Amino acid sequence: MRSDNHVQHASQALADRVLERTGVEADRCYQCGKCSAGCPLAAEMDFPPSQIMHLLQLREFPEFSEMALRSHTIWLCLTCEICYARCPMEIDIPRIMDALRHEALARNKVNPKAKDILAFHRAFLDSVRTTGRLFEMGQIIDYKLRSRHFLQDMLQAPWMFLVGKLHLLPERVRGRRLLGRIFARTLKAKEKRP
Amino acid sequence: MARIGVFICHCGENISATVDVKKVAAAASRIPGVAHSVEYKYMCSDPGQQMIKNAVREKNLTGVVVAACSPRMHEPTFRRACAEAGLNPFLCEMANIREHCSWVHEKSDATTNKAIDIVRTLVAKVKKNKALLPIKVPVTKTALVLGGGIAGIQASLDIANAGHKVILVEKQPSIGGHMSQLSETFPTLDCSQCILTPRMVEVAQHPNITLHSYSELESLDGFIGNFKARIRKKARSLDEKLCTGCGLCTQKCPTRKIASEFDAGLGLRPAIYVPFPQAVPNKPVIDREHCTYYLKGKCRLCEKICPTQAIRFDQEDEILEVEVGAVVLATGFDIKHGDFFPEYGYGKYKDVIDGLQFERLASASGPTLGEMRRPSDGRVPETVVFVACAGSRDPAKGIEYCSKICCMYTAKHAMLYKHKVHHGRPYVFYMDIRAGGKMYEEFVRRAQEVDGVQYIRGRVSRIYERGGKLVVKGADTLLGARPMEIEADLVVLATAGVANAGAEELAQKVHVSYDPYYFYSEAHPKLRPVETNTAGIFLAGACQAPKDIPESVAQASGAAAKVAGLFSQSELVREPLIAVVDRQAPPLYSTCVGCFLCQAACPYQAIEKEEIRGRDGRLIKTVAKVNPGLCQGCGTCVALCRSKSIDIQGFSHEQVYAEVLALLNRGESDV
Amino acid sequence: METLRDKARELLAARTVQVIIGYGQGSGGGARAVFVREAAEADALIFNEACRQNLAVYLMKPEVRKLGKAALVATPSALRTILQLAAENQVGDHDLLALAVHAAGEVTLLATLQAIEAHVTELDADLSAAEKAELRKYEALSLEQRREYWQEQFSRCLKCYACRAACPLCYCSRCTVECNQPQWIPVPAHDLGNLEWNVMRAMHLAGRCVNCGDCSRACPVAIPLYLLNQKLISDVFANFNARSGMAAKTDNAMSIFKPDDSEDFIR
Amino acid sequence: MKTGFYPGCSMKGSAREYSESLLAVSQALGRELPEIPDWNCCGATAAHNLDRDLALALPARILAAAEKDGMYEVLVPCAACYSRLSVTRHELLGDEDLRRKISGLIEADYRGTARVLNIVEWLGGIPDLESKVRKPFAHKVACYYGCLLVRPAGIVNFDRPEEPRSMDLLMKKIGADPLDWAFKTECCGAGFSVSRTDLVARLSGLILDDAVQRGAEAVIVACPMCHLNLDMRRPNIEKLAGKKYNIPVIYITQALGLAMGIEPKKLGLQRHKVKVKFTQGLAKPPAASITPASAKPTAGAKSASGDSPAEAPFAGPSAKRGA
Amino acid sequence: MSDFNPKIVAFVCNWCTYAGADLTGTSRMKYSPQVSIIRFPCTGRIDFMLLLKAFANGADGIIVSGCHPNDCHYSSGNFHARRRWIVFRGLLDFLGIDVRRVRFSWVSAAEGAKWAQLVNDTAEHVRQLGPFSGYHRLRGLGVG
Repeated sequence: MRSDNHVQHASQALADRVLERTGVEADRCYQCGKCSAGCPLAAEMDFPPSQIMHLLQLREFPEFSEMALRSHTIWLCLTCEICYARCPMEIDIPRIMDALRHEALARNKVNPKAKDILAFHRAFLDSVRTTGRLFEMGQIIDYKLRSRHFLQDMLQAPWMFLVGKLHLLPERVRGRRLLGRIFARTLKAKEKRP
Repeated sequence: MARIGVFICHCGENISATVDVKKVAAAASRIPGVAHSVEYKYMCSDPGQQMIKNAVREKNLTGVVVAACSPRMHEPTFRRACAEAGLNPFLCEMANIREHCSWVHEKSDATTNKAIDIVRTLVAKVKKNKALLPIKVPVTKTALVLGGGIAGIQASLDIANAGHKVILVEKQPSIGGHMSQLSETFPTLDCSQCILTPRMVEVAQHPNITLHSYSELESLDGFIGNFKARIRKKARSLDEKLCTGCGLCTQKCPTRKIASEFDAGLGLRPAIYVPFPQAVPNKPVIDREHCTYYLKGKCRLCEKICPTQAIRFDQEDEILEVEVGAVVLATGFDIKHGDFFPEYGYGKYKDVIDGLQFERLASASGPTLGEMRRPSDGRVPETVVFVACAGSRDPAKGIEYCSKICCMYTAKHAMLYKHKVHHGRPYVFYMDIRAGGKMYEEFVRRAQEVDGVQYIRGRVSRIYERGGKLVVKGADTLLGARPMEIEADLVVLATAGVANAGAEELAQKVHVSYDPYYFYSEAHPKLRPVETNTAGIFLAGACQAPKDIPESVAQASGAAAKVAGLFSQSELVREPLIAVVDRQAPPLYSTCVGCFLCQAACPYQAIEKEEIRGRDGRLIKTVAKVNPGLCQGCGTCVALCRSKSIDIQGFSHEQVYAEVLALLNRGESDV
Repeated sequence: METLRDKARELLAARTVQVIIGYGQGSGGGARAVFVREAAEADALIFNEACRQNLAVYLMKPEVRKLGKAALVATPSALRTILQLAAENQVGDHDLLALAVHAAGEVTLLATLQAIEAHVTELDADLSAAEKAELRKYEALSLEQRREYWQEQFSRCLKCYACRAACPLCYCSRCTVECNQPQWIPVPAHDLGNLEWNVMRAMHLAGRCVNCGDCSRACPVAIPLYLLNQKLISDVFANFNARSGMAAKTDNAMSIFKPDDSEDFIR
Repeated sequence: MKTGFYPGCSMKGSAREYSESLLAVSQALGRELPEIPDWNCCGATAAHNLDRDLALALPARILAAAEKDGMYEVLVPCAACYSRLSVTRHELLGDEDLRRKISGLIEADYRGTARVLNIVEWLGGIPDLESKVRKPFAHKVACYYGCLLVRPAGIVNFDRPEEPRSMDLLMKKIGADPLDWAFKTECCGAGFSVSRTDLVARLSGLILDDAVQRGAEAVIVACPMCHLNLDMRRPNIEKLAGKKYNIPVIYITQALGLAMGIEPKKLGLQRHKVKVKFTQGLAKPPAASITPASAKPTAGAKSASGDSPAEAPFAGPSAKRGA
Repeated sequence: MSDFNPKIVAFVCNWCTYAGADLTGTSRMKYSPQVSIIRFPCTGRIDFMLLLKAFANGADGIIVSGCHPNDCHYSSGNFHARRRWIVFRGLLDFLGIDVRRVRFSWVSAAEGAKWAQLVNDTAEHVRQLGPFSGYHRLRGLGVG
């Protein structure tokens, strides 16, 4: 890990890569903490949003950038946009969170606690990739396989089926092959599957 | 033909150690137009000056060049010497062969040659110098002070005590400003009104001060020493001379439920009112927007009961014209109002109040008579949250700058609350504590250590009401930015200090510049903090930037000292190094074509339009004219003028052109 | 053309204006300025592709001003000149109105400076692509090549000041050239004086020139003066985001500043 | 000039009743809502969490298809989809290089001509909605906007990010009494419905609790995700809170449909986890109650407007002082 | 080239750079004697024609220096000057006149050392560029 840090340090600081990709300056943050105060999940986070900003700001300490990248926070972020709406410096924190997630994925540095969340996202996108739309039934089965939470919501599915909310067969989009190509050129091209 | 005298100084050995002064004197004597050239050990000594004086008289010199130290050092000395010998002082120039030559180069021919170059350059310049007379501007020794808060009061009293007349104009019905609304003042916790009201009374009684309350500046023309101001005295609906201030009308007025401005909306007042009991002047005013008579055409109760028949419903605004020599702007500040913080519920929840409202709650003269009770239900608040930086340092919803006074008054508020509600729990959410000032840090420490105010470092995200409590959602960034919630009974926002709503309009009326936040700009951020860029207009107090009381008072006294200095002579004498626009005989009148590109460039609004008219009054042309009272002599207009119709005395086109040529062309004087 | 003549007749007949400054038939198929003062003479007015001169130059001539309020047959450059002159306090609404002419032959009467402003806002005030390309061509030359090029160009200069006479914005009653205390520009036509004159002329038009091109057309020795003007137009816009002749009441780019103007060359 | 309709995946499944009620209402209003041809999933949270290009390409393909079909605006009733489509349009219109790149990915030229509308915007644009009301929806409601309808303000440009009121105004039009409450724009847990049910239970619980405390009879929503979390996750919420909440969660279109007199069944009300009792003619207020608690609305729950000076609290001492 | 002593004229404002150069003197710092100063009230006063005149009369290099932004004694003269130099430099460069021979700087009254450095740097720089004979020749003078 050490050597890896040095590589990162030698190239470009994480904050600068984020800036380049999103145009959002974490450096504007002056640590007022208003984002953390309003974040619905700050209490569950290892580093509430204001601290993520500070980890990025201290670019001369690559180990701090690493902490941001490996944080549980970036995966807990719900993109509810409340931090951005209230930030006195108008920092688009949700966009920074997006960029950090992408970076963590590409560098294989996803926090282990985020595995369920990630499994859900992957199951979701797999469903979209194959059918063009979300096939809820398929996704849930896929998610269960990935997360190994087989018993979760055992009672929910039959009820959904009963009230007509769950279809057993997916709807398929005609432009599926194009969607396949879009996935191939985007997510699949960049992601290193674990 | 020019007869120039050149006087070369050895400056002990400071010059002669590296420059061959004899050679310089010899070279100078060969410069065409030089009638006299000598060197001497100490030119600035009495014998040295005497040499110059003698030579001026004996050799009938038309110009003098003293080759010695920097003109920034001794130019006044030598110009005075010339003047004493009967030569116009502006015909004397200094060639700086010490700081710019002997001290910075080694002893060599090159150094001596450079000294000769410098002398030749200044000789060329002085040949083109013209005799100039100092500019004299008459001064009207009356000051106009705009704004009757503590800064305006202090400035008025200081100027008046220096023996000059003051016209003090206050927009509100009474002087006193924001300070009169405050409860106690930091860091001493003395009662604001106790220290302010004696000053207010002094203003009212001072023989040198004319107070126009409930009045506003209508316009200001003229320049330093010679301003003409028009003041609008708004109709009070009252004959002030007859009114004794008995207060009967204010007691009997049937319209009583108007939010009191003085109590920051927390108390009520009648339609005819005196803003507060200690008001100066203690004469009521009718609020025509709420008075039943003005709204519905009947009532006139006050008129009927007034024992001196002082009520005048048909009174109209009056315009006064006054002549003043100086203006002090002391128009103060305001706090940011309105619902600019929807997430804090300011304006929505009655128990979310601003700092000024808290002052009224804490004030013994306030709507609760000093008892700590919250606005919604009058209960004593058990938990109070103070939010610092509510709008300050907040480019998104408020202002970018730090309002400076909030850290201190928030500590004071928390303290006052704790003193009044001993079992109460005060919390302060803050970002940084800025307590630079005499006894300020100690004061904040006292709030924390002695009074047990809980300081939490973080900004509040949201405030909402739940079951009669205000839920304050914050985080402590010193504890890992963990979110926290406090159920408060009262929330006090330290709302940002901002410029007055009318600040921009007033600045344009009096031609002073202002910053992007509409605070007035000082002439120099460090060295001329009480002057504006318009000569004769000075600044005092929070109209320049948010300030606390001691700072406002200090600046007011500074402004007063500037005014008193200006008024110390009946004429303002200035060096004539100013720009002038060319004037010619008819039919040209001036080479100026009146494009006025110079006007926008002038930092001092010194360029005016002059209409040249024929005998029949017909407009012949409009040309630029430099107001000698305002011009400071920077010469920006000179370099901008295409037709070279503006020139600057002392650095004229001819002078600087001659310098360039002389510096680069070594003539016969060359060695 | 008939529209133009009709408008002119109308304006003169109603005494709205005392003179129409327009184009008339010149020799050899060219156009020349004509001053029509009677409705009956309106047929002398023409408008075709030969009519390129910026007639606004006549607005500043005392003998033309004496004639009274003028209606100016105005090309886009002339319209911008009018606004620039207004911004420099030289003309006002009471002095003139403009007959904006279009290639297709329509004529728009612009009775006030405000109307001219509105009209001009619609025009593309930027240098054309070809003009930009030409500037870039010269900028791409080496310093030495540029020096040689301009030295060669200026060496032809006769100091006849035809460029000055043609320029509607060179209206000073005393040009700096005529100053002799000090003598800013040497009288004889030698290389140094020629350079100094041309630098000064260009600098005095910085932030003012509307790129009508009349200076170059007037030059008897065909010095491409327009290049200097366009260089400054381009620099003034790039650095100060300012264009001349777009508004009747505005501060000149060279009279004002921004605290954050570029200073990468200042150390 | 037609308005297209982007249902999004949930409205075909778990939020079927939202779609049913919307179509029933639009039909009754005489407004056609053609679906965007061969639409695909917008990618939702998953796409923007994992890949930016993908997160832009999926919505871009949808919008490009709408444009191609001649739609000048697109109604996106799901707030989450609305957000993704709005963000995509905003970003691609603001960055020509990006627009070209994404157009390349979707093999179609996305131009950005079609406006993206949310449900409240669309309903707000229907003139004289009041006249369509047959049975005023006379209930105390808590309008729940959630996150993405109003945020980020610079992108959606709709209502205001704090204390929004557009939905409340709509509810007033159909005869409802929208309450002033504190959780209009707090997050329900959004996309964590499945992966972090624990967090959803906590966040959604807070929302329900406040609505109930203030005496709301129903929570009105405009987002399938919010509905899912507040309704279908009710057992999880109640388990965590240790108390029962009977308050139903109703789509804005369902409330409107009821007011317009549309049959409840057509509005899909039977598909809710928490039964909507208004439909059974049980109009005994208050319909919502909590256990254990008194659902008495607190005095301060209503907007404490201080406009009228007559309400100034300290009239007594002030008046005395004047004397 | 090594025995070439360039002639450099410095146009400076009275309040910052002139005073800064005085400080260089009072601090006894040494610099190249090829530079001589002409004093102006403000950089805003400096006419671009004077720069041309300096070159025409044999200057090989020019220094123009005044107060730093926001420190101008007249509050904005230096800002006006800066705008003028932006345009003027562009024009000179376009005409093939080597603008490297004109050094613009801000030197405050406290920057005595900076003044010495500026003079030495400029002198060295101009020395390397050589005599400005191309320009001087225009007048028909053979000045070197």
